[in-house]
Amino acid sequence: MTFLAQQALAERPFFDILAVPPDVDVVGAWLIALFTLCVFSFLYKDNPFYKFAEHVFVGAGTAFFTLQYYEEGVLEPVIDHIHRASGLIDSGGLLMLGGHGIDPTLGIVFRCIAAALALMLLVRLFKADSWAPRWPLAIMVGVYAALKMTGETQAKLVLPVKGMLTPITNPDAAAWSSDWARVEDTGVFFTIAALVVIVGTICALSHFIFTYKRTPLLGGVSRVGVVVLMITFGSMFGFTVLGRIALLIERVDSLGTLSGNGYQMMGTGTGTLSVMTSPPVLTAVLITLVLVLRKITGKDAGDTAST
Amino acid sequence: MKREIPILLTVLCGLAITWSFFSQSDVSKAVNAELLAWAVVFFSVAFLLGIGNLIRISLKQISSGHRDRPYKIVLLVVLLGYLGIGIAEIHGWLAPLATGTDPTGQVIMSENVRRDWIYYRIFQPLQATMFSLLAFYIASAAFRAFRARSFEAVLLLMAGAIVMLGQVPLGDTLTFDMASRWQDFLMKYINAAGQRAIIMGAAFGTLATGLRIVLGLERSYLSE
Amino acid sequence: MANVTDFDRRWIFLAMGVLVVGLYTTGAKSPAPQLEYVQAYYDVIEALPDDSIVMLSADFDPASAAELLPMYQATIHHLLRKNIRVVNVATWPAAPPYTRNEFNQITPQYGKLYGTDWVELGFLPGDDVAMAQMGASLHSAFSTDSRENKPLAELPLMGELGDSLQGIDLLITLSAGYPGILEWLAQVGGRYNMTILTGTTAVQTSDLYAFYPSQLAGFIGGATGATRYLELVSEQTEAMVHARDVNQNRIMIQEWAHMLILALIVVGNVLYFAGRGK
Amino acid sequence: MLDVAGASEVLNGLYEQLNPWVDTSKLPTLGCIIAYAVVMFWAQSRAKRGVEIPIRRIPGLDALDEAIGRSTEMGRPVLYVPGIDEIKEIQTLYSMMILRHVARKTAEYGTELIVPVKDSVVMAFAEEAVKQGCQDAGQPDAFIPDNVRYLSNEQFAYCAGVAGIMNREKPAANIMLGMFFAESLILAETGFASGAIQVAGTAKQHQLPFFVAACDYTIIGEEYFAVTAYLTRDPNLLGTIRAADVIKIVVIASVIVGAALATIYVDAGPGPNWSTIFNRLFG
Repeated sequence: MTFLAQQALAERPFFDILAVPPDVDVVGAWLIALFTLCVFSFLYKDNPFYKFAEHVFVGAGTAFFTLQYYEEGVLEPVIDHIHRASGLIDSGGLLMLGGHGIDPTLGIVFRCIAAALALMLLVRLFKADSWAPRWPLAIMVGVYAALKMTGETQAKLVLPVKGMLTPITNPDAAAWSSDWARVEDTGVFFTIAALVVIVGTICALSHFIFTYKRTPLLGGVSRVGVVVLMITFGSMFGFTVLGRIALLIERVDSLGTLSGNGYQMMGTGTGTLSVMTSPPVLTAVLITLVLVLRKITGKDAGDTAST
Repeated sequence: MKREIPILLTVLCGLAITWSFFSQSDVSKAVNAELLAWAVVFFSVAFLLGIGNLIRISLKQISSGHRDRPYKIVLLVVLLGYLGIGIAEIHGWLAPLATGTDPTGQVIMSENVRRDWIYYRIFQPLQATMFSLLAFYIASAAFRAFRARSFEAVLLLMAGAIVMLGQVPLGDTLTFDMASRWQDFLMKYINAAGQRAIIMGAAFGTLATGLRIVLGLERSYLSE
Repeated sequence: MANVTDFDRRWIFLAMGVLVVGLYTTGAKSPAPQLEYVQAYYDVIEALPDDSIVMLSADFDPASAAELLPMYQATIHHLLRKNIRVVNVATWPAAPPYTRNEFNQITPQYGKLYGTDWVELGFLPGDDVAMAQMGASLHSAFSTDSRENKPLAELPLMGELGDSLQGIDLLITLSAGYPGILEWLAQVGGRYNMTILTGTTAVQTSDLYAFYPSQLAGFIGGATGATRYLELVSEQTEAMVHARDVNQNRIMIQEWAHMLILALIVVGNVLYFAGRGK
Repeated sequence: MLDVAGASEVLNGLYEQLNPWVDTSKLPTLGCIIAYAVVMFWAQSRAKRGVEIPIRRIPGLDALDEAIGRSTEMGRPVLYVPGIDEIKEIQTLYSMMILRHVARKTAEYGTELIVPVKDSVVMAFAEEAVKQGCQDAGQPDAFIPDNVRYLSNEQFAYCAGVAGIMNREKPAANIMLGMFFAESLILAETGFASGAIQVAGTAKQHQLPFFVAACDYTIIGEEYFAVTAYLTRDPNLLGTIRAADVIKIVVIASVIVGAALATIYVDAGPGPNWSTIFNRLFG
């Protein structure tokens, strides 16, 4: 192993705490290849490699998020805030709050109340059905509900309507162009497009009118609405394909950069030996071998097929 | 009292936030800012409670000799190990390391290097790969399940196809540069119309729930 | 094949895998299509005067970094080349490692100083609440910056900016879902009447047409949009040329993968209806 | 007859008056919220007094009964997937209401009902809903506790578990109602491949394309809430739906009027005209 390590060291640091992508250290390269391929092995069927990767993922993810919420959501708004406010008391400054300076002592008092209420949440750990956690919970729910109610009514209801109060004719554009490539710039096209948007929105909205009698008019309009909605879903569908495949390509790309670039155990460049001993390829071979062996020995009976 | 006080708190905070949305007064802005800061703290602490649950469940499965016992041990080791390192870094028990120098030649110290090392070598590849699996599932679903059985499905698949073609140069070449123009028309006009209807629908839902909560009529969140 | 649904899907997995890996090894490239909304995104930033202040929010995680990280890097290059000052924040807990890493790597290339040319306020929990709080009071939202743990007032840029978003000329969010662009529009865009740009995952892209251009000045959607933006930025920025090439190679793979999907849909339907015909 | 100048005078004066108290650019939002609230409470009180608020039939709803009937004929179970979100998600809560209705039907027909869940709290709610449904049908012993199953708390593990049920126990009907994420694609595909009749519904728009493409009937967006209201006749829900309908009609009218005015005054010079006045009403 020492020999292999030295081979790698020739080009890459074997372990470097400061190395960040795209130039990770050799240990990192092997970890990345291992975990990536463990997850891909799920495509064959649920298996110990995937289970391992999945549990590492849950563990690492939970730990990482916990650290983030602890540092930015508890230490900073409580400890750092109070610390800063007490600093302002000494310097006799005001604590800025919504563009409005307040007495820092007051700020400290407020934040201590918040901390106390936050502690009431923790009571749940010891007593499941305690009344205490309900107080902070109630405040949180109230704040969220009010924020979403006001903000989203304006941004998703009022402003989109306002955005549609535009003319359906464009006097500045030439009425029609014989040049097929420039049709989109003509006044006729502008009007058609504007009408499509307005009629389309009205029809789609009418499809979601439920509590009024289905007159032939409403029925017909809502039928057009279905067409509009289906084309909308279709475009989402197309874009979703675009997105999912992009994720896969990126993973392949990142594995590709690890097959070579000094991460391989032996050889250099694109020689067979060097490629075969590169993190992704070697790991893939090993995982495949183990899965094949499990199949032969019938040990994989417990795994559920991925289909 | 067990229910009245929380509901009172909800209504008061809800009204305060709503008021500050419409009002011009400095006081309302200050109250707004402070309440939001409170909500951030509660939000975070509530999240931290979740980890307690995870640990408890995992420990139970380990002690009860659950079939996945070894994996649960792995989970706990990773979780607690990462947590330990992170907390040590946050509180400076592990010294910050120099990550480089800025243009003035001043050394840049970072307290996150160990956390980021693990992040980039374990969490990042795992999460990215988990979601890249969907590329394969969408392919097999395309072959085995996406059927033009109804008028709706036909429309949907055709629109999807046009977008898939219109988004890439090859699709344009194959359709004599029509795909991207059709796509533009679908997206900019028809899709925009459909999206407005859907988004307004979502807004109505938020508005209804929000109103009921702010006015203290919705109490289901207090039940559990 | 009696019934298409009896077919073991893993052959399709294999086909997709072989296609992508095979094409990747060729290293061929395709340009991205012309996209009006990407041009709009680019033009809005181009139109900003020197020393404008932009708030750049990283609202994504590794699951969507494939699409959003290239946009994020290109946007940072674009802003710094234009001598625009950047306030960098995040509403997704898994974003800060990216923001730290990218800014540490890119700012020195432009000789930008921390505190005067850019600041890192880091992650703020609370989703919608976090956004609303940044709008309401930056100084109470972030007691300290996340790089040097100093009170904001001690950072020249934040001192100049003051407590409100009034001084911010433009908000850019790289948005992967909830919380993201829709929440920014609701909590900051409409409320403080702020100009917003966004780069989003492909999945979210079609939603944005409901807001463009009246509420959203421009956007970048998915990998194709990212590549198009990289093409625009790399015209001025040598450092982005390699990234552009990498992404054009991805577009080449992407377009054939689309063809595979389309072929699978067609063949699947033909076999299905043929089988039903019998 | 009020002329343009007069109208804009009045509007400006009004905004002047209100400005110290209210941010006038947000008045339309305030108006919208108040209008919605008024209609909602009015409709709710009427519904509570038993005044009939009609709800149009939703195709997906008939499909529910059809699907259950089919599995009864084939003597195979019905699979009900309540989405993967927690109970605090409103869609999950409504899914529980629909589950109760489905459980009643299956109990009446004597068909087995399998409910896999991803969240332990949802599990309790689901058990309660199924139990209730069986009692509604007068068949309390039709409730089989083992058929409400907690599979896993991990998205893809849960997904694999449900796929396993679809392949092994071959339910003749898959009903997927609630909040779905990326797994919707895999569930819909596996269900289709297993040859079951599939009814899906969610208000999560990004998952709808897959349901439409791979399921026999899909309940899209707001229809999901309408279905719940139709089944439960819950006055509060009826009220909110009626209120939304009223606002929609207002929106449609405003768009028509506004666009028409804007077109009429398209090359009108600066200064107020009916179009600008109308637009100001929207902030």
